[in-house]
Amino acid sequence: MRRRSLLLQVGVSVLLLAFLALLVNNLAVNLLRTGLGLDFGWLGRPSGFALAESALPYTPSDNYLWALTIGWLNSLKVIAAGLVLATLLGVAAGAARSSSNRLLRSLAGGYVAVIRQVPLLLQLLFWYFVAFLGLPETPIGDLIQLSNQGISLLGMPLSVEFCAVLTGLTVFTGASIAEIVRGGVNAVPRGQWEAFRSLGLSEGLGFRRIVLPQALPAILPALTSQYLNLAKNSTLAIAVGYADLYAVSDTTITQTGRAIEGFLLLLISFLLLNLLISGGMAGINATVLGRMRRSR
Amino acid sequence: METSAVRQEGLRIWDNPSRIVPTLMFRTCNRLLVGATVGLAALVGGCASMDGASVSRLDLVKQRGELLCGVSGKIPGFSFLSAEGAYTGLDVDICRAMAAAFVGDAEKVQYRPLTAPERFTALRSGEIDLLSRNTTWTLSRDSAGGNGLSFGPVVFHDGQGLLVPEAAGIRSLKDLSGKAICVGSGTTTEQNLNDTFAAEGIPYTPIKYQDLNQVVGGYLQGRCAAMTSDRSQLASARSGFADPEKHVILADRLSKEPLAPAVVGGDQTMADAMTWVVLALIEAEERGITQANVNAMVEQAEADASQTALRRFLGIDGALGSKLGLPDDFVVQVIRATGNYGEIYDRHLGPATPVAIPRGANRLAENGGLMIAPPFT
Amino acid sequence: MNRWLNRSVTLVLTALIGWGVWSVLHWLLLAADWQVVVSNLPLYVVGSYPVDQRWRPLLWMIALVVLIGFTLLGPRRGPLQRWLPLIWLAMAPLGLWLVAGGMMLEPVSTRDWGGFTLTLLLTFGSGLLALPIGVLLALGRRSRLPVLRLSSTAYIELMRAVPLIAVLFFGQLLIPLFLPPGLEINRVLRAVLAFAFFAAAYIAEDVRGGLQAIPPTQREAAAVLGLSEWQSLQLVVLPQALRIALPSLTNQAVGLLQNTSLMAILGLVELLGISRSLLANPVFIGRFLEVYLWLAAVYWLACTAMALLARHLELRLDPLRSDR
Amino acid sequence: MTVAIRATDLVKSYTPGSRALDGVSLEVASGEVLVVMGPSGSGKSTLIRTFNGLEKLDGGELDVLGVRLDAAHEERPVCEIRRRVGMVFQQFNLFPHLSILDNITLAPVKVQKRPKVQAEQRAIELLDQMGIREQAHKFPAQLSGGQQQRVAIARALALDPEVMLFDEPTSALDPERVKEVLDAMRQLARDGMTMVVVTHELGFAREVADRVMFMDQGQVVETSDPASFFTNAREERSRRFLSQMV
Repeated sequence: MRRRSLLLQVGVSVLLLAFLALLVNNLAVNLLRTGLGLDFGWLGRPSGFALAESALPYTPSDNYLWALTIGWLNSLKVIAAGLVLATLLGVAAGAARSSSNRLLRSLAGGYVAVIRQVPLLLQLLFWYFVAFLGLPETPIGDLIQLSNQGISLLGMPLSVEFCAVLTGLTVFTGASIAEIVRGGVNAVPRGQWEAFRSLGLSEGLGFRRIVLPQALPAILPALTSQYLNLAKNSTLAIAVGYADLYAVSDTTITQTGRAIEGFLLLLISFLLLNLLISGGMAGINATVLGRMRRSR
Repeated sequence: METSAVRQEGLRIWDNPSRIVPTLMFRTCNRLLVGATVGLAALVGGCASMDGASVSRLDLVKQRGELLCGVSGKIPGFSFLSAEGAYTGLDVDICRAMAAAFVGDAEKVQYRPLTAPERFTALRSGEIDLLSRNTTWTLSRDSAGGNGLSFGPVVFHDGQGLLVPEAAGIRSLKDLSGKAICVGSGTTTEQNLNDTFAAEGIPYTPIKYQDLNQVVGGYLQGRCAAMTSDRSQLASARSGFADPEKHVILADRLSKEPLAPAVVGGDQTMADAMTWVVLALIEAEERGITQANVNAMVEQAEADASQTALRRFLGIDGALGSKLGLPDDFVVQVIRATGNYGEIYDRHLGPATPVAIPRGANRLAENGGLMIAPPFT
Repeated sequence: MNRWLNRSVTLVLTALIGWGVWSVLHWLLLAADWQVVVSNLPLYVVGSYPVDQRWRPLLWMIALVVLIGFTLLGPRRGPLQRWLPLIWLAMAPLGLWLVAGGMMLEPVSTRDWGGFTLTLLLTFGSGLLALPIGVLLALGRRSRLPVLRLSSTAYIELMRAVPLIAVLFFGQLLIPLFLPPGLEINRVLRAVLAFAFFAAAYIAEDVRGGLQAIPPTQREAAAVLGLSEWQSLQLVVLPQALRIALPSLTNQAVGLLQNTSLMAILGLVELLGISRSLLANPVFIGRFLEVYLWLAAVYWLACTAMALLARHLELRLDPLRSDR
Repeated sequence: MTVAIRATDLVKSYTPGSRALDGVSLEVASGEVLVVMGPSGSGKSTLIRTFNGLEKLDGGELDVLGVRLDAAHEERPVCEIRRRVGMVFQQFNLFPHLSILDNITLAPVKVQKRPKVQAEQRAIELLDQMGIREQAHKFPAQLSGGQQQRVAIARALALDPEVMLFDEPTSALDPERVKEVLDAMRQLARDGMTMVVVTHELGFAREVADRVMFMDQGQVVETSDPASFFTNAREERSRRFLSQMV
């Protein structure tokens, strides 16, 4: 039996390796045919394209590597903001679904039911072309100014593209988070609600201090995968003209014709992003669980 | 040796089940061959050197009996999906002319709607045989060290312009300083915009979209102070606005945009065939050969041995087609299918169409334009 | 005091909802122009499918609607109910045959496929392909053999780290570079493959969750009855694991349907793609809201129908809500 | 008298240094009922699980119905043994997704390749014998624990085993359900089935067992007939165990 499993493993490895070798060989043949080998030298050449927004100084005479870095930072910006806002919205909507106010409850239910059944890409297009580009010029006080040229919050200017992607990701992911929160909250025994009510705590306070902490261990792992989804979904920004990592990679690949190299860089960047998020969440998870254990 | 035999026979899976049945045995053998060959190649590893260049894409097209043509599908007048669900336009007719010459039937074309960013990769990867998609002929795209394509003759001379709302009071580039400009990403348009504004030292914000449709959407929704594209496309887009007269194209010309079809580089046979099909369209217009009179012209030339140049052009003498790897009468096939260049232009961009772009630089050289064909001898 | 808070929340929400309903009505009645939807209805449904053959995808879709209605609203028991799963499975090849042609029907090339038909075909095709691959990957990840386990795990984790659009980009533009010269895989098929290989990684994790929920004693019980390892997997473990995984598999299926819209970015004219083409038509310029609302309604209906069907299946597989 | 099971010096250890089975030797004659008793963790469950290969041996030698098993055994003899030895678990381990009838016919149809109709006929007979014929088309979750355990016995009997192993068959049952299962086992013993039963039911052991074996810490402490074991156990450990049980 041991011999058979060994044989099987050798067979599988040989097949896998042969398959990979076949692919790589085909790639080599095809690249040779078009006269191009793998090469990353172009990364140092000036990109020649401008970007609408960049967190760090960037001009078209900067090289491709820097352009990609700016794209990565833009992605990071919208992901980070999206994580925070989607969490807030999701927890609020999840809490609203267990609220005692029927109207609030059904409103939250409707939000989840509609948003989760419509493709994100369509929602992004809606937010951008209909909602944000349809904004009339409306200064609300000195601190907030809305227009379809951009939005200024407390003196901080935000492009409408950024706002559309952020809104789309927040609303879409928020609905999923609301479901997770509701599931976690439902797992907390009803007796806990009765207990804090009998102590005279208000609904909101009881939810925040009693129910949510107990629901967290069930919520956190699912939340991590939603965060990763949000990061992956941010690549749809290309559809509304936001210069994220995927959009910049796409432009780079077209201009240089370096599809394989560009794709590899994209993969590596995303693996990095994933590690960042899962690592962060693992940290939070450990802290939360640790605190729970200590308090017990 | 086996490998080249295999490569000529393009195996197409699932596309057309009815074609699979009769050739099933042949295909199975071939598949085995492919399997054996690539298996061997895999064993040899990266050392395998294959002379892929020896087989032209043209042979593959002929064998397949169908041309895979990349178009935009979203530009009225050039390639556009009509309400009947068929592609029409100048770029589409170029594909049809090619198919008429290559496989003898202008309808044997598979159109692949491509976005600007994906078009070269599609060509390079073999996803399409020929690109006929408002593509500007540039050095880096044409060269082996760049995108590695081969361009054919120009089918439309264009230039990049800027469309602005008249009411905005923008009269020159300087007025656009610091403003947002809507532009399609991955296009030369984007680079020209950058080159021009950088040279003039005018700051601006590019708002990049994937296709012209969204550029127009963004512009009309007021996201940008101006939109930029080839002037033909600006005119074509403006023709659809509710109030075309309220938008003006600035006099500044950001670039020259010679639009031309392209094939993958390093394939002389394919490139030559493409080049001379386009030239035949122009030559036919010079000679006054049209879709309506081409049959009569052939009869007339066959009867009159003194019409030597015409007889060569129509493939009665000289076997010019064979030199390109095409049928000798390819010109006749092409004109029957699409008419000459002037006819194609009028059909899609002429005064009777909604787009209505004056012919300008696209007139024949003898009428003061830039269109001219070298001799068919 | 709590009641006051409750009442004021209700009041504010009522005002908000009233305002929302009023402005929507206002727009619907006065500003909306549904010409862009009405006059292009066939294009949304079948894309650029040949006009004289349009009855084929339409027939398929009508059959689907009838089947959905029958499944959800039909009698609970009866001779037809027993065949329902088989009829459902047969819908995919039936659709492929009707749309692609061949065998007595005139063949229609994939370039002419489009609209909602293409959306459904992409969903069906990749879903059916992804499920077995996903199950195999899940089994591989739980295998005792290190090679199988490690390669499955590596595949699953890599796929799950990558955005779908990148996988689709790979499928559309890079796969040809990895094929032997001369071998071409059709574009729609490449999209189906890309979706299937992507979804398989997620399905594998859901199935693995189901497998983990089966107590090892079930395998023991099967073993002492003399069932081979394969039989025990096939007859005892997998049926239970898949039933447990069904709710999450439903989410994957709904996600798959929604994600087919990404092909619009990569140039296939499925439902969203065809709409973007239509919006480029000068006649309909700027009619974003009408088109997007219409699409949202279609996607919502399709996804909801799918979720309902899955819920129905769940109840049928579990008529007693029995549990260990 | 033929020997159904002969064990010689069985050794099994899960963690290095501690032995779940520490040199166990025994013989079970054909048609005999052997009851194995002992405190929890004494190795009695492990012992009978080695009899059909659910636990692999680390040492010693087993002969089950003429088939040899030892530490280096291959897959094939285990299959042979499992086909001829039935087993009933503490937690019933019915298949929740199959009806009672399907639970019983699964192995006869899939393993022994019997015709479905014949297997169902036999299943109904067995259910009848267990007194739960009317439950045939229900699902396990709809049955009480006692009923489920009787289904499990019927499921094992459907393969016509020569030996039946019972691993604490009544420990998971409500007290009022224990009797119905024990009655079924009693009937089985009366019919001459070779049985090895791990149980804490003293009454059952006293009444049905031919011999009682007492185990502690992976070793056989003593084996004797039930009458002398319960009234006059030889070993101090057995006596202490019995005094705690009563």
